[in-house]
Amino acid sequence: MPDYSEIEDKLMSLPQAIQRFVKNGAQIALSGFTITRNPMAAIYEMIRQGIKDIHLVCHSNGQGLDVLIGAGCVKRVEIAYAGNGRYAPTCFRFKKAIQRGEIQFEDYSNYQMSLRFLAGAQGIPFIPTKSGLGTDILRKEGFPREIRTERKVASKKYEIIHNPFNGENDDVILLPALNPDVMLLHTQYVGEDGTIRIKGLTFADIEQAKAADTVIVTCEEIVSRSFIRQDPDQNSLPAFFVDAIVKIPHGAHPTSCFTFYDYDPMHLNLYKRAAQDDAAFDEYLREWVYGVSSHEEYLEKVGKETLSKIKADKVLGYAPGLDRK
Amino acid sequence: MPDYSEIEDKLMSLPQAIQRFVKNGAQIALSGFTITRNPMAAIYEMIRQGIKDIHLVCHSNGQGLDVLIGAGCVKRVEIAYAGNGRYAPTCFRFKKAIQRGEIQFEDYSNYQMSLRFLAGAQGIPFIPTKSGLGTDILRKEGFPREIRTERKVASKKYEIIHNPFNGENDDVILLPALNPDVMLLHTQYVGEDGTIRIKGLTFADIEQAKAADTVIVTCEEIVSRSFIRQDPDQNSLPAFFVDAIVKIPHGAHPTSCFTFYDYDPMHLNLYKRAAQDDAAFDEYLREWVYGVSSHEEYLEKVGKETLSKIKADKVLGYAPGLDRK
Amino acid sequence: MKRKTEKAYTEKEMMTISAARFIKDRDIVFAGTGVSMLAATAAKRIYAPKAVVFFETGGIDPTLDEIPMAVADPRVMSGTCMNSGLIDAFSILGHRKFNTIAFLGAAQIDCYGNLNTTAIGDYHRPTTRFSGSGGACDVASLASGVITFMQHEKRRFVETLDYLTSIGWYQGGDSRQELGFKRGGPLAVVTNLGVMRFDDETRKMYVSAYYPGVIPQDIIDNTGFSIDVSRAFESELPTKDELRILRQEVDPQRLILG
Amino acid sequence: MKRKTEKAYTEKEMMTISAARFIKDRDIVFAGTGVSMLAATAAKRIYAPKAVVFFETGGIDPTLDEIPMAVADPRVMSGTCMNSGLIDAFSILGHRKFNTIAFLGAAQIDCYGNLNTTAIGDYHRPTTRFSGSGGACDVASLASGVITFMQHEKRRFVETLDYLTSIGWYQGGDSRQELGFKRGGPLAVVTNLGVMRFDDETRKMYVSAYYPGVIPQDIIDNTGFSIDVSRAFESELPTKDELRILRQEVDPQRLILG
Repeated sequence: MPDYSEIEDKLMSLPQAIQRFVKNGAQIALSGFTITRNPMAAIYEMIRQGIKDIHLVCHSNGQGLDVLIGAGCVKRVEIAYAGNGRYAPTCFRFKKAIQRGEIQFEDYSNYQMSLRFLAGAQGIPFIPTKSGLGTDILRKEGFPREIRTERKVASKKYEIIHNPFNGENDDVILLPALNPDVMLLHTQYVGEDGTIRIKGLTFADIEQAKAADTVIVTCEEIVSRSFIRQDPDQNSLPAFFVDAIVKIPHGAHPTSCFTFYDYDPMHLNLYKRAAQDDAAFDEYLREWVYGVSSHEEYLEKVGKETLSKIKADKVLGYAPGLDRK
Repeated sequence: MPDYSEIEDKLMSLPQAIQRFVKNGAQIALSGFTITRNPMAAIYEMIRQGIKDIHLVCHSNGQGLDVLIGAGCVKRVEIAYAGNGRYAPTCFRFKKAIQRGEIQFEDYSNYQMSLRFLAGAQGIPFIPTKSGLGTDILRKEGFPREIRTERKVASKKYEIIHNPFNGENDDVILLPALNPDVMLLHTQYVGEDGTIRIKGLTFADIEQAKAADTVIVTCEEIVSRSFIRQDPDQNSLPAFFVDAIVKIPHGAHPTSCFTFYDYDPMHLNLYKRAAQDDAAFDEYLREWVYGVSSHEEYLEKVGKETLSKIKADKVLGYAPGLDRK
Repeated sequence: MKRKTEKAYTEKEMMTISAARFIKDRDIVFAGTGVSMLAATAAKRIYAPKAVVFFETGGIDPTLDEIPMAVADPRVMSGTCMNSGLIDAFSILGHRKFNTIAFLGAAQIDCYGNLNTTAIGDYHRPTTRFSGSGGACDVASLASGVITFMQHEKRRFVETLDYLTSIGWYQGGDSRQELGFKRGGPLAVVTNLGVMRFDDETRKMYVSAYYPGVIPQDIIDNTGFSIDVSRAFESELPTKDELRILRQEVDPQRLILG
Repeated sequence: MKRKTEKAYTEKEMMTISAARFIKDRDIVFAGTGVSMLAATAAKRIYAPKAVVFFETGGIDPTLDEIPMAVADPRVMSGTCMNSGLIDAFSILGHRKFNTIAFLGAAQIDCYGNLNTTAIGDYHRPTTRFSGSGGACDVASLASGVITFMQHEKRRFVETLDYLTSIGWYQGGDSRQELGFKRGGPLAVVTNLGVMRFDDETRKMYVSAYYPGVIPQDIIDNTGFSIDVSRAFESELPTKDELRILRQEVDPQRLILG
């Protein structure tokens, strides 16, 4: 008999969580990487609720980022990589939006963005690195100067100083910390006590969650207190970092969720075709996002057959032999 | 049937490991914290081999630090805390050595030292923090100026700069990265493939190991490749960070090793009495360090009865009901 | 000096309970060893069930069925929601999202709650060397509030610290904020005589409460700087419940209560 | 243009094997998706059993029983020695202890091996926008050596990059070190025509090898800057073993080999 008394104030429906915590113009970080553990259910719900002017901060988001941009929810993005691996070397709606001048963008690298989240998580104002010296990532600024005074936008893209601990001329880049308004995290397990456990690669999810003002967690399963506490070494975040907990099985579809399900190649290819054409993409949104009232309804459209095809082998963590062409 | 072929070049005896990798004057970091997971077997072996002029870099080492200082192996120490909790509010040999002016010392805080190891691990030259502003940790320098040019000694204790991303006057401390010559790590498990798994709190062990030039690992058990790889999320370090692997059961005694054994209150109290008197301490060293040729012989002196008293409950991780007064 | 009267509780019990009474639900409590660990545990079991106790070593919300003898004690890793390390622990301590209350102890304290846990005498050649900051300097810099345990003696409550290890209200007034700290500062000092707090304007220490059997003059006599007693009142006695839980649940072996 | 002759192997197979031949035992190999993943896996199975393949996402030494389609593919987390995250992965990439060899791809490359994976045309309003750096800028800055895969075309081998995403030998000579990098730089560029390397002094690209069926002039004709072919020789054919392992063990489904 599950006991949710410890998290009763955090357990809520996805519409409630988005309504309560995600405002227009919010700076948002997304869990996962390209085709894995994107918080897709939460993203679809944000689109349905018509959240506008989002400021995305990403290292390498793929599917989630592209749908949000395509749906017109995004005003600006700080990003290292927008792609879906073999399913989209460059995310299609992202590509179009930038080529058409529809969004403001700022390029960083994956390490740079990860370090900026780490700085935000540790509460330090900036963090040094040498990665990027000599590149156009430093020479070319994406954001217009005039927005540098707006909230959540760093006053400078970076600063270069001499390493004060080294006599010789030794340049170091200082990168500004990131503290997003909201982080959307999809994970495998949440305990009855609110403890978060991420299985497989954590990417920069933990740094992002600690850096954020608000953390909304969607999960595959809510497990017993005794299960989650039986090996605390495996856990990723204590409950007090989390503001909302929503149970959404297959909440990352069509991206993968290690040990639960693989990415859905059929859907990613379907998306690939749709995303390259404006009308087809609008149709995609109408059918898969606006056309359904909930993720449960979305999954019914995906279909039991597909879900069983992508079901992961618990040991391997993926669906062996899945046709991924 | 164990297969050590993957780690044959790293598997060695403790005397071999210390001989090959620990030189006089080396800068050394120790695993663990106060009365837990100190690499005691390795420390005793360093004392037996007469390693001199060690430059210790610690956050909060206790037992290991104190024995090394007492044995006269340490020339200088950068440290946040020298104590054994209730068994020694301040480590006794450390206290005497400083009051007698026998060692060079530099005070930092635990967070500052941890951040310095993190910077070393990430290969960044320094790391910012606000922790310590206004304190004598900044105002008073322990190390004499003339040693600031020596290898592995930072050119400055710290530097203060204005946060370049903030218009208003906003001071930030920059701390120099640490890259010890050697890190001595005692852990519970090493896999046949050389993968390291630390159970329980990791303190700053992982940052220290990544920051170091050489990592010597002593472990309670060498486990099968399939065991260690069956849940990679739990592992702490890949094999390529490790230079020497030595299997030494009870290698942390008299400090604790989570899920294997508790700290040994009888021995810690015995040490406490000895450490407060020079002659008694010399006698302690003669009996427990010089008087034995190996850790196995040391453990025979400790005795089966004591070892069974401190044997940890696998679930709780410690020895319940142990008389710890 | 304070009158010896037969009491139904010990000094340590009174100190523990006085400190525990400061903890509110949902506080994130940073505990050290000794009395501070008792106070944190007692608070959670008596007044603040939703408070979370954590340690600088990275142990978060352990069951504490047995009292740890150090912050690295395996008991700090047992039954936790998470075992991490120092970098994680300090990211929690200073996190703007949380009200983090920390317990500290010290060898010396001044009238602004600045602490010395490093050395007595000359720093380079001290007459007495202590353990050093540990996490205390970080706690004092980053936590939302600090409660310090002290033995109330003139030599410990001093005009000028021999070494300032951990920042309090610095030089009083706004001087702490001017250093660059957006929050934090000492909340209270709990001693064997009573509870001291700090003036909202001057940030100077004053006597807030004296224990039953203590009179304000006892505190003045044992404080090395002038201290205001005009706002002092007598502390409430420990209740039966407070004592029962402290004795039966928190430290049944009396490892720290003695 | 290169003569079409019936070959016992495909262009992709030749590129994969040419790149894999650069990997030595104990190298720590940073792999991306596509051909680079094949090359890393092939190298480990053919020439360098003690090399370790890892990914910027934090997956270290996965079994790769199936080819990942992205560096975040669950196959990158399967059977690893450790699953961590980006911060960890990049601490390995740049670690002075290791010889880290990285495979990259790009839209444009210049004669010093600098790469563009960001945009063609004006950066703010590009005619073609690509994915961006991802970890490429970091790899190019921090790894011990970089091997880049390119389709050999004039529009990709250019005098001047539209955007410098990832640093190579910068402006040649010592200019890379003068920027502040103590190590690293491009080792080779593997294309569908041959293998280019960089002069030890000038750091300018030259043709090191051309594939059987290709002549040096083919490479000159398809390179947008002047390139030295005086040191070029014909590549060794892929051996039966190389092809067998690549086809039967590395990518039996031919997901990337096609």
